[in-house]
Amino acid sequence: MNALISTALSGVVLMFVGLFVRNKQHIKFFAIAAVIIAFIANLAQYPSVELGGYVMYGMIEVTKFGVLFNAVALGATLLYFLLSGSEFEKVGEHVADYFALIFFILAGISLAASFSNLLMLFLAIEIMSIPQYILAGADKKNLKSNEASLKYFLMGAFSTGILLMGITLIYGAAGTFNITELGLGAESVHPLALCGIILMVFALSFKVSAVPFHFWTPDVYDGSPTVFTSFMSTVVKAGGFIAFLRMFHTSFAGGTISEHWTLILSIITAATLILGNFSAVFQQSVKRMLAYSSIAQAGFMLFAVIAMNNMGTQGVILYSAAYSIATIGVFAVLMKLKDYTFEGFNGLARKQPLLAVAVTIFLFSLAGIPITAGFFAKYFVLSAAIQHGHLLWLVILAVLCAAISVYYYFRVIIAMYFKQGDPGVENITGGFKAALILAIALVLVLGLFPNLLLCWL
Amino acid sequence: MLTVLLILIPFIAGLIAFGLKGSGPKVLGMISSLATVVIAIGAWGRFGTAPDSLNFVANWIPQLGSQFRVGLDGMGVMLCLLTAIAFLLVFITIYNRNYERSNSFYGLMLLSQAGLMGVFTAFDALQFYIFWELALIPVYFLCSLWGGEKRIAVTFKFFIYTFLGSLLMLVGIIYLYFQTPDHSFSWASFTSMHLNPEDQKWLFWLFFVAFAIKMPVFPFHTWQPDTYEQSPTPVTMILSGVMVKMGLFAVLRWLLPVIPQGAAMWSDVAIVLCIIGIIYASCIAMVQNDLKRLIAYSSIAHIGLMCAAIFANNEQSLQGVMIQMFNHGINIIGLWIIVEIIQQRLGVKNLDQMGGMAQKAPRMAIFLVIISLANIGLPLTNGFIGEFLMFSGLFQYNHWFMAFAGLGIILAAVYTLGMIQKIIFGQGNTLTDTTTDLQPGETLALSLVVIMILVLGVYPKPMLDLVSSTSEVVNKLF
Amino acid sequence: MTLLSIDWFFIIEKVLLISVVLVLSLVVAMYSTWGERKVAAWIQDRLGPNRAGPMGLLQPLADGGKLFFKEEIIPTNANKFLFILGPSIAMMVACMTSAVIPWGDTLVIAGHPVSLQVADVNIGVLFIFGVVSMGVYGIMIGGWASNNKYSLMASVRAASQIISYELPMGLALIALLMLTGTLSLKEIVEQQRHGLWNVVYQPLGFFIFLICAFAECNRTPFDLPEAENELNGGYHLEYSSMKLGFFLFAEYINMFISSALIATMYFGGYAFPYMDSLGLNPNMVTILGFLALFLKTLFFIFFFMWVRWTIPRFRYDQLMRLGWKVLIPLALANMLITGAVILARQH
Amino acid sequence: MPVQYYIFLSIALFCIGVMGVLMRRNAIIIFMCIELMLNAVNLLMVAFSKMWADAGRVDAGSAQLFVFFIMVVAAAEVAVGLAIITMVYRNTHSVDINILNRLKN
Amino acid sequence: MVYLQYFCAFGQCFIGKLMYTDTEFLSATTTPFSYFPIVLQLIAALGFVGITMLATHFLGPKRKTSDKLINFESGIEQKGNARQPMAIKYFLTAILFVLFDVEVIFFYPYAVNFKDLGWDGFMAMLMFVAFFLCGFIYITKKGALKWED
Repeated sequence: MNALISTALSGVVLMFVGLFVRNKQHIKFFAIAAVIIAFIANLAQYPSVELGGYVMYGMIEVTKFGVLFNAVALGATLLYFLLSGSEFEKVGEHVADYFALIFFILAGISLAASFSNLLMLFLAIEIMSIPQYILAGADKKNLKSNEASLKYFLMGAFSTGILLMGITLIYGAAGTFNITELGLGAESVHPLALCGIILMVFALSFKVSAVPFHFWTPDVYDGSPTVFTSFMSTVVKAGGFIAFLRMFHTSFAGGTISEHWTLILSIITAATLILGNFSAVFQQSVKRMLAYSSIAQAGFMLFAVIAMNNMGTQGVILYSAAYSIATIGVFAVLMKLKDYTFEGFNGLARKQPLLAVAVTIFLFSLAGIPITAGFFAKYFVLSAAIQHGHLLWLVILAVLCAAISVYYYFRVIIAMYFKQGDPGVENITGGFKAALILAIALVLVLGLFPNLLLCWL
Repeated sequence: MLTVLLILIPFIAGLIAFGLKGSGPKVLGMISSLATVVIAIGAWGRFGTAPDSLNFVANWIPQLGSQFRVGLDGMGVMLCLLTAIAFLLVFITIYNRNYERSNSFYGLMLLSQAGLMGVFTAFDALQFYIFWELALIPVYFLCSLWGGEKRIAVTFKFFIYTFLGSLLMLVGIIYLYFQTPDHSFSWASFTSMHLNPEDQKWLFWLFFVAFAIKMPVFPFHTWQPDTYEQSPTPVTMILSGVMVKMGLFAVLRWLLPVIPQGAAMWSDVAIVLCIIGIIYASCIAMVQNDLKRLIAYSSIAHIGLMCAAIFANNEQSLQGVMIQMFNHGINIIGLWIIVEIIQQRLGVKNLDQMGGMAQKAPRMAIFLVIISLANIGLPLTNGFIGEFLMFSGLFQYNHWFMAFAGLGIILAAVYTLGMIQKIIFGQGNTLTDTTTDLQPGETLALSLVVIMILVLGVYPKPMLDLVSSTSEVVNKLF
Repeated sequence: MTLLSIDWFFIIEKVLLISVVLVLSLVVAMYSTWGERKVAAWIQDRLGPNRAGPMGLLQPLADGGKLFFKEEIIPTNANKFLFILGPSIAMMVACMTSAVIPWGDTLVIAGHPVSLQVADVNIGVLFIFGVVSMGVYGIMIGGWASNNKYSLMASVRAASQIISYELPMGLALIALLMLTGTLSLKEIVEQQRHGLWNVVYQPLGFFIFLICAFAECNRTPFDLPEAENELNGGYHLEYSSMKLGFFLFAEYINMFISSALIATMYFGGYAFPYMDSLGLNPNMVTILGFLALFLKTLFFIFFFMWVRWTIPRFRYDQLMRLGWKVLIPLALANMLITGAVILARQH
Repeated sequence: MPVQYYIFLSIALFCIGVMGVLMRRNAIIIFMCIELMLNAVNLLMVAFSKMWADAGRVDAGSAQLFVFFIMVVAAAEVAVGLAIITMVYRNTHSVDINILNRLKN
Repeated sequence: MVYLQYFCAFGQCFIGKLMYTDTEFLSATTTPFSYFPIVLQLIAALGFVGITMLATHFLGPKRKTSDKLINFESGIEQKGNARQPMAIKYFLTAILFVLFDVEVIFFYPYAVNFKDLGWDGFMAMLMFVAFFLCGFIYITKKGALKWED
């Protein structure tokens, strides 16, 4: 709740900061300060929910889980600001507005982490989505950015329509918007609700870009200004998952019907994994590769949703953290390069060893190699699926896909370390290096001691 | 604590080495590997007197029931010793070489040593998995950075193979974890749970594929000859001397005791695969002209035999496998040292371009002959006792299997002797005429190898004593 | 034979009422043109129309007839369908607004109560809002379809202006709604019948509403969309014949309806002082009420004209600034003050 | 009127919207189709609200509240969406989504 | 299956209800039938507009010349298409209208229930107005409402 209020207010404040502060550096500092305040405010709420969540007017339910997820999202955003905050200036004039939009997205995410009413789910998803449409098109003169924005907008609005129809049909069947009372996994479900659920699953899959509702993702991620792609494909995506997870775990679980939802979703997951990974293999641009990899990673996060158990909840937190930090890191380095293709990385290890090491560790984390956070993230979601009991085929598939993912992640490493080249690199400041080291440390610490994060749950 | 030191020393030394310049890394590597040898020997001593003191447990991820749990049994002590010795030998051999970016080279070498030590000492499945992966990554970088022309593609293949295998193992580990009554990863919980045979049937393959890729067993071996050929020879030494033992070790530690019925169900299949591997690899080795590939294939054959012996599931064969793990490690490292020397002197790997080295480098020739014979398993060399035990174990299991595996011995003799003949006898050519004999460092390394070969060949009792307790445990649980 | 159970009386009654209202609107609109010219003449100290009939009273008929018989021109570049659609919508909307205005209380004819309101819906105010905002489509489509630069410019201006003034209008109404607590126009009138007129409580609200009504009807001083010296006649530049007539008519009907609405909402509608204490026949009271409303409406129509010939046209930026920066904050403040005062008086 | 009427009407409108989105190529028309979908939802939502209110649920008004929120969000989407379409139009002089295929490799 | 039932029900109700439009429904203000007169008026308005349009179409003379059918541009030759992008200001106004208008929507239910909600509701509304003003001040400061330039 604190996170929601503080981020929303920060957004408004930053809008006004943009009016009165001309220096873009200062705006960045404002944003960083605001996100730190939000982070602290969010944590300050932890003691009050430690023994059990509380519900506000049947709309929002603040739980430990929600607070923790907000902490992860805010932390990742802080890292993002530290690493890429100065890239905002390159996109366009309205730096403060971009920051403000990001804060609004964060408000949406914190709502997504704690909704207990379908209305709030809808609002959360919209608050997350609409600023993204703008951010995607922030580079106004760039046709690719334009296209990304338009595509994202049309697809996003379309999926919103579908989501709403789903919600309405469910409401028609159940007579309530409260997710704890819906009971969609029960023994029998009203036919209206059946249609509603399917529409809803589709729409949410859309938002988290699960196959076959992913087709907008690569184009949008590729076309958007890189600095925003970085945020969209990480924190925001995690926010989508948290909404999905809450919905699924509260309303869809328990009961015989829930197996059918699990089946639908596991097919979606399988498709996501296969398509995401195989497409990523064939990309020439690292940015686009990361776009597809984000689809593939979405497949892994879907495990947490399907499994509907405690392990999955922990997994999605850890996965969000690991995936966000690592991807933000890779993007931060990518933005420092002139050439976004794999060749652009050739010989980076010679020229900028720290950057190369950082990218290597982040990619290790994405691939799920031990002692990086990504390993435990994958571990938890796979565990969740195995614990579920009926998803072993999916787990094996996921493992095969993880091996494929190594292929495209390591192409970057190979380019950096084993190939000759002279990559064009922008000036690297000390602050950037420090932030990068912080990110590396986070990845490694979470990789060694995931309980540092999970002990809060 | 000794056990933890075995991991920590190379790990810290490795990290430090990245920051050093000039000959610093070299010296550091030497010191660190000497220290690990000393500690390993110390651990051996402790093992006789107070084996419990070698165990160390610390809390790690309490939510998961995973602990930092290291310990040493007989097999562990032996393999740690092998690892320590292997790295020492490697560092002695390459002491005079100057590698480009030697700090990274030594750093990565030491890190891989830390990983290996971790694998051999882990008594917690999750931790085992993590070390299993960690041992791989430095090797990947070593091969890709300092290897031959086709190194990038080849090592990539190697990496993906093993990574895929280990992920399958991870699935298996997680599955087993949920089956344990106390939700723990400890070896004790894993071995004490009651799995139903249906589960064991497929779980076996999750683990076996991972281990088979590492060993490698036919048909998972395709990465191996290429990687051995393309890797820088010091890395090949580690790969073939120690890393392949990870697979065997893992079968003994984590497969047989944990999934006994699964292993029993599939042991025939596994053995058949191994024997196919033995014969197939031996045949290819016979017609192989490339020195490195020849030894690589011979390694497949030897490992195949060991693996087959493991699945023969009796105490004799298990004991044989265990000491053969050590001995084969020593022998093959010896061989690779010589290969490294030849390659460095001649700059070629093709056997047809060699010959007459006996005249130019008599000392080397002697070493080569002794090590090769040990590798074939001639009596009074260390190879003999292990092979003997394995064959007798295999014989007890099934005569036919033994017969086919025995064919491997004969073929091994054929190609090994052929190799010796091609290298040191016959006419020299312009290339070999320039050869010089061993340098002091090389002599030292080879002498150590040969001493071990002879001593263990004549007096294998300490080794047998060391591993007998472990083989009993494994056999009992199996 | 379920068909027979339809309440034919009801339907006939409504049809009659609708016809009367529509005809009344048209006639008022027609004579507004005459009135406009007369008022203009009076203000400018000249005679105005005086040829056709006594005092030129037949002038509107002549004008109407002329419009019917004029050639219908549709430019080649225009989009024909939209070109016809534009004025049609404008006219339609103008005709629809009157549906919820209570023209009077209930008449009792042959024992049947006959309401002088076409439809007493409980969201009357919203209905008017909804329908009125459709009006902008007529102008916009008309301007766009003409494919004329002036027309397009004018229609864009008109659209901007109308939507801009809809905001303060809505906000002003909200203050009124806080007072009345209902959206039904009938009830609003009934409340005023038994109490004071709303303008007493809502002078500022009335003022804002009035200004917005001027803007919504594109009346001077806000007649930028047809500013002839800038735009050659505005969005209906390309129109001729009855299509032009529709645009013009629509404007006058809107003026009429706006006046009626202002009278209804702020000046008691058909209520007049002492209407319940005169002791007359209820039907008589109703008829008097209707006349009262009509008079009030006529006054406001006159006011519209008076303003037109008194105040010069705004500049566009002045217009927008007035709408956004003055009226919206004023309306908000009015709303908040109203709310606070009402709540304070409640306790 | 029974709620079925509304269900059918809404579903029909919704399907028209969906088909429009899938088949039309003009960004503005797609956008209008999306709005049609949202309005279909609004209608249905209100109908259901009435239905549940008749069935005696005291909280049935929340569905009408939902409609308000949908409207607001739709307005926000309109604002953003039209801005985006305008931006695209200014850069490409077209709002046909078919010509926007630069990103496809 | 269920939809089939719905369909049948729909059919029955359709025939039943439309034929049977009772006074009860027509006079009450809370049912959909209270809008019936509005429909009547709509039909009347449509009829009037349609008939007049048709009538004038046939009544007026038709003497079309190409010059007459050209768009009027103050007598000078026509240049280009009229449908050029307009100043972005108009568009911005439209968007701002959409945004602020929906905020106004929220005032309506509040205004109707305002007396029941009392001071609590007033405070909530005050907050809402504060946000409204935030947006308003923001756009003003951003210069969205500046027409002078």
